[in-house]
Amino acid sequence: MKDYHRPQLLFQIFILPLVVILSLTSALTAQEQPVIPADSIIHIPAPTSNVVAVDYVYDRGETVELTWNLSPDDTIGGRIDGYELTRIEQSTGKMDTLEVIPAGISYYKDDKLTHGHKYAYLIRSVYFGAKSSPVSSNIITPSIEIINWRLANLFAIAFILCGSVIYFIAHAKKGKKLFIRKIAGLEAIDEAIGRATEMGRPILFVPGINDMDDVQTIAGITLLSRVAKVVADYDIRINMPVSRSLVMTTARETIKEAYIGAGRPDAYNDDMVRYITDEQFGYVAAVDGIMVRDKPATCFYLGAFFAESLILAETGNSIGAIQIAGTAQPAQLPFFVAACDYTLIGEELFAASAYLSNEPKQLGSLKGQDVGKFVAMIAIVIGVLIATLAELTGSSSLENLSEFMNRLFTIVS
Amino acid sequence: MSNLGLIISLLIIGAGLLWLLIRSLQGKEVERRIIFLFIGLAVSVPLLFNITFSEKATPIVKALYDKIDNLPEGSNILLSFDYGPTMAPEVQPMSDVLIRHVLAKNHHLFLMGLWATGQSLGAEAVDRIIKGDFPEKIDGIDFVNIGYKAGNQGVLNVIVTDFRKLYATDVGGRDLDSLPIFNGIKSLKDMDLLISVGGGFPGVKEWVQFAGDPGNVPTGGGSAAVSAPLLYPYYPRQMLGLMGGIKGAAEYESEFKRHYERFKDMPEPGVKMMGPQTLAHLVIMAFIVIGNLSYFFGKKGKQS
Amino acid sequence: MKRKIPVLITFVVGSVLILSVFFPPIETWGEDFSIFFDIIAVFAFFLGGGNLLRIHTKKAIKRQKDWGFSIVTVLGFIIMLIAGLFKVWNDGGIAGDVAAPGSLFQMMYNWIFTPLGATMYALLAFFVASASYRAFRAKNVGATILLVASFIILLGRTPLGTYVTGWIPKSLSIFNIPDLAIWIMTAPNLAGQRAIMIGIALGVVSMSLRLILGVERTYLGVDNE
Amino acid sequence: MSWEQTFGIWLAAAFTLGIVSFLYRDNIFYKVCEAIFVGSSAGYWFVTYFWDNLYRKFYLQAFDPVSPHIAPWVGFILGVLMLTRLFGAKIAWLSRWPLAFIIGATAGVYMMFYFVSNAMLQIGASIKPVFVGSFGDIVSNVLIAAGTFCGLVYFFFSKEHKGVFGGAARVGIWFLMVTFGASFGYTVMSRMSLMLGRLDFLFGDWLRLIS
Repeated sequence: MKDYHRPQLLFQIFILPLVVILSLTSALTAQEQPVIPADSIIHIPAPTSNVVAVDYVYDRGETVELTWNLSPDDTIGGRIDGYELTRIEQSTGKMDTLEVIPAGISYYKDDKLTHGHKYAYLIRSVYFGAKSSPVSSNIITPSIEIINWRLANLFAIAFILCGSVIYFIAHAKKGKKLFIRKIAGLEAIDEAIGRATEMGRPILFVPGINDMDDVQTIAGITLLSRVAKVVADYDIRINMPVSRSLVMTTARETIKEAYIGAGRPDAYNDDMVRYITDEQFGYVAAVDGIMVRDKPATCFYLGAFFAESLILAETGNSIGAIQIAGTAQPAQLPFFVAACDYTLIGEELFAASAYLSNEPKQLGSLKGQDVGKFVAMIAIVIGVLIATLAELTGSSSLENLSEFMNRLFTIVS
Repeated sequence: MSNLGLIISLLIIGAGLLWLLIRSLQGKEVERRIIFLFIGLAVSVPLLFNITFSEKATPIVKALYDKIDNLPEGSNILLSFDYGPTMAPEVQPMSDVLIRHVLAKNHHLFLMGLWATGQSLGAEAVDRIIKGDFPEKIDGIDFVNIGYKAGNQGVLNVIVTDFRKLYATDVGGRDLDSLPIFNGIKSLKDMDLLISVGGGFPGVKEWVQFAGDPGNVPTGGGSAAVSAPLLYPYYPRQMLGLMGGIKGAAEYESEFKRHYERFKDMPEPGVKMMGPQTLAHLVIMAFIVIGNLSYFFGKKGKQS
Repeated sequence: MKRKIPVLITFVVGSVLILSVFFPPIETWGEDFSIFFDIIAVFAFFLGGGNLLRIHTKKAIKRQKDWGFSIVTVLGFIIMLIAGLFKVWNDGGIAGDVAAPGSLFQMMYNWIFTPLGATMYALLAFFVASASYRAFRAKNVGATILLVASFIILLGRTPLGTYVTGWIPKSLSIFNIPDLAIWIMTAPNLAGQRAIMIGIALGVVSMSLRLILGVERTYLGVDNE
Repeated sequence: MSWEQTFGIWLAAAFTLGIVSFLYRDNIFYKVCEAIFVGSSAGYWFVTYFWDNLYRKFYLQAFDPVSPHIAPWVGFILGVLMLTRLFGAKIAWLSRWPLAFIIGATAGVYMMFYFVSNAMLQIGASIKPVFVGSFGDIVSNVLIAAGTFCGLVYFFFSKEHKGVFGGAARVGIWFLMVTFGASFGYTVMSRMSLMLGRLDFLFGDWLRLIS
């Protein structure tokens, strides 16, 4: 261990002389640098060499990669701070100093370029303000590539998955009925609506607090259309407070259509859906108020939920409502599972509307996503097996295979 | 006076829970408002009467504590401030107690930051803790603050082989070579322990991956509760110990106070903030137990 | 015609954006969409805000139940609009930052919004308690597992956990509650999270394809074509 | 303390108590707080949308004196189409176009986003050797791999949960339950901190009972 048991002695033999040297040098140089090592006054770091600029491929022609050899001074404890990069736009001669790259690093990615223009780079080694003579790179023109081959693995896997979904949708057209297992929360929808009819109380539908640019909200709206159909048939009051104007518009369209479908367009009323506020907790405060005042018999929470999930579910429980929830926010699922009667967990939320529609095409898409799941499971099993065997046997071919599996699921951006 | 209030409140809570249990077993409906009242009391009573609970360090915290305690005096320990003011209430107690512990053990303390905000938080800690509790410690000999350098984990990549490539001076502008504490210190590899306190990027994870692992230096940390689960997988092989959230800080404070008589009056923000938390957790666990007892033994059919 | 065009728009826009990921010249179109969306959302707000005003003024005029509160709501809305759109008490005038310190808009934010929002959020603590009292019952295997897992984690977050199992020797430290809690978070919890996340991804893919291909078009109200 | 600060603290305290009173039951104080919150926050968001989206993202871009952009006009036109529903059924159907645009774009963007961040990365993270490290590590690794597998079995829709398959699905749901239980227990502390924050305000800033 490096110990200083005698700081005083140390001070005398080490610091004092140093302080003297330092004060002398600073008096001599009087630069703005507060402290300059004694030997640096005249030291100009050695320049770099072999500066190479290469176009970064598969991009929009905005990026160039720059590499260089470290300066001979760039050793451990060496007298160099870093490398100052300057970019020169060839047509205008405009020079931009980029930044000083710390010593020890010999790579830079410049992603603020315009494609088709010509650029060159200058690199100077820097040490306490002293700069070496610049070393120039080759002239480079970043180009646009049409296809990003780096994502070929993503394309292949997405192609298999989408292909299977599309295949089963198309396949279903021929009228073949597919088996789909029962989903408890969905079986309960009719029962829950029936209860509202018996009790003569309204239904509350909450489509989450995100806007239409969240696919969970869209899933909630597609489920609304199934719920609204039953509601229209039984002539129950539906109350739908929303926190986004676009959701309001879409939900109105959806419910109206359900009433038209049920042959009672006159029973529809725009006030079934009303906008509250975009503010998360303001919306929650209002929905809580609606719950205790209206006492709905059934509450649906289908969409994107955040911290409000438990506030809503517990208030709903206190008024004795049947509650059916569904979200793909993993962090909120525990609260819904604990506090609601039925919860559609993640994937079930997206599958729900297809399941309820009972159309062969929609059910086909569920079959297709099962194939995707199967592929994922097989990939995990095989991948784990190969990786484990490679680890145990040390076989290089297995290791290569394992490496390949890993690369297959890695996205390089 | 405050003790009386405390005893009365605890009695009320205890008796109330008992009443709740009996009532539940009889199968009677227990109103939500009573539950609300309990949890409200459980949080406000410790806050009003300043109730604290003596924490016992869990193994993951104890590991970090023991490491610092068992290193020979004069070991080199680096503490990185990887957080900003918003996260400070949760993680500042950790860096505070760590500084006290390291200096009380007469280790050498190196302060730095991978977050720009870390530099001033470090300087503030020096003023508040070291100048206050350890007036005898000398800047540059017993401790040093080398501050922040931009580059996130890139900084670690460099200083794991050589400090001086990035750091020429400490925050006071003094050349590292002029500081006795840096005598014989070339890189992070010369440290005996690396500790990162933070809760975002870069943070403990980056220290483990880019400094601890490649430099083969024991690494520990403190992190906000939300990011702690992401760090647990590194324990204990790559990360020797971790303080997770305010609870981790409280455990460390308790452990430290138990062994260091001199600091028995030091402020312990972690322990203080844990008082209401602990009581609330106990009450919630009591609810779960009561709920289940009434479910199994209570008169059936009343609740579901 | 009225119904085919929207389906066609969905199809074209959706497929182009999926493919844009693979083609660098158009790879930022997804980001452009979010700007379009933001602009559309403002126009939609005319409908939403209009709805808010209409419902509450109607309530006030007809003296329906709770009409007084409707007046408060409308007043709050209008005052906030005036404060923000005309930048009342804003040192920078109409060109200043809308949230400049000292402006009426910012003051209303600090005085009204922050306490109301924070308190509403804080109600969660109470609801966590009531949920754990009534919902965590060992009704079946699944519910029991949920209950036990959360109980161990809760126990691990109080000193009690350490006191109860602190005596367990180091070789069996996995049965030490705090360590057990960490293990639950890192092993079985991770497995469950992964399954949920992969499932969600597949669900979104399938749902998106149904929308893009026009198999699912209930949102357009085309069920009875 | 200035009168503004005092006023602000008293106002904030009144709002805090008003909201909390809802726990007892719905009452006039809560209703007042709710009305103020709803009205002013709706106004707040419109103001924010107006300046951020309409002014900054549209007006400043589209009417940039140097290089006016054309792209924001797409959003503008779609937005105007959105308003056609105000002008009668004759042209209201045009408002479906922006909706169709939004749904298509959301589906497209989200599909790839979720696929990359949820599916690819999680599958990739699962692929690693299980028989490494201590006995405890091996058990954990096997459990993680098996748990992920069984969890996915639970989500199968097109096969009945019977026999071995049903058994795996059951194990899968158990793993999900551990996940839910653990997340619940782990979040309790942060929820309590929120209440602590409000109580701290009431007892400290307002009543000055604690320092």
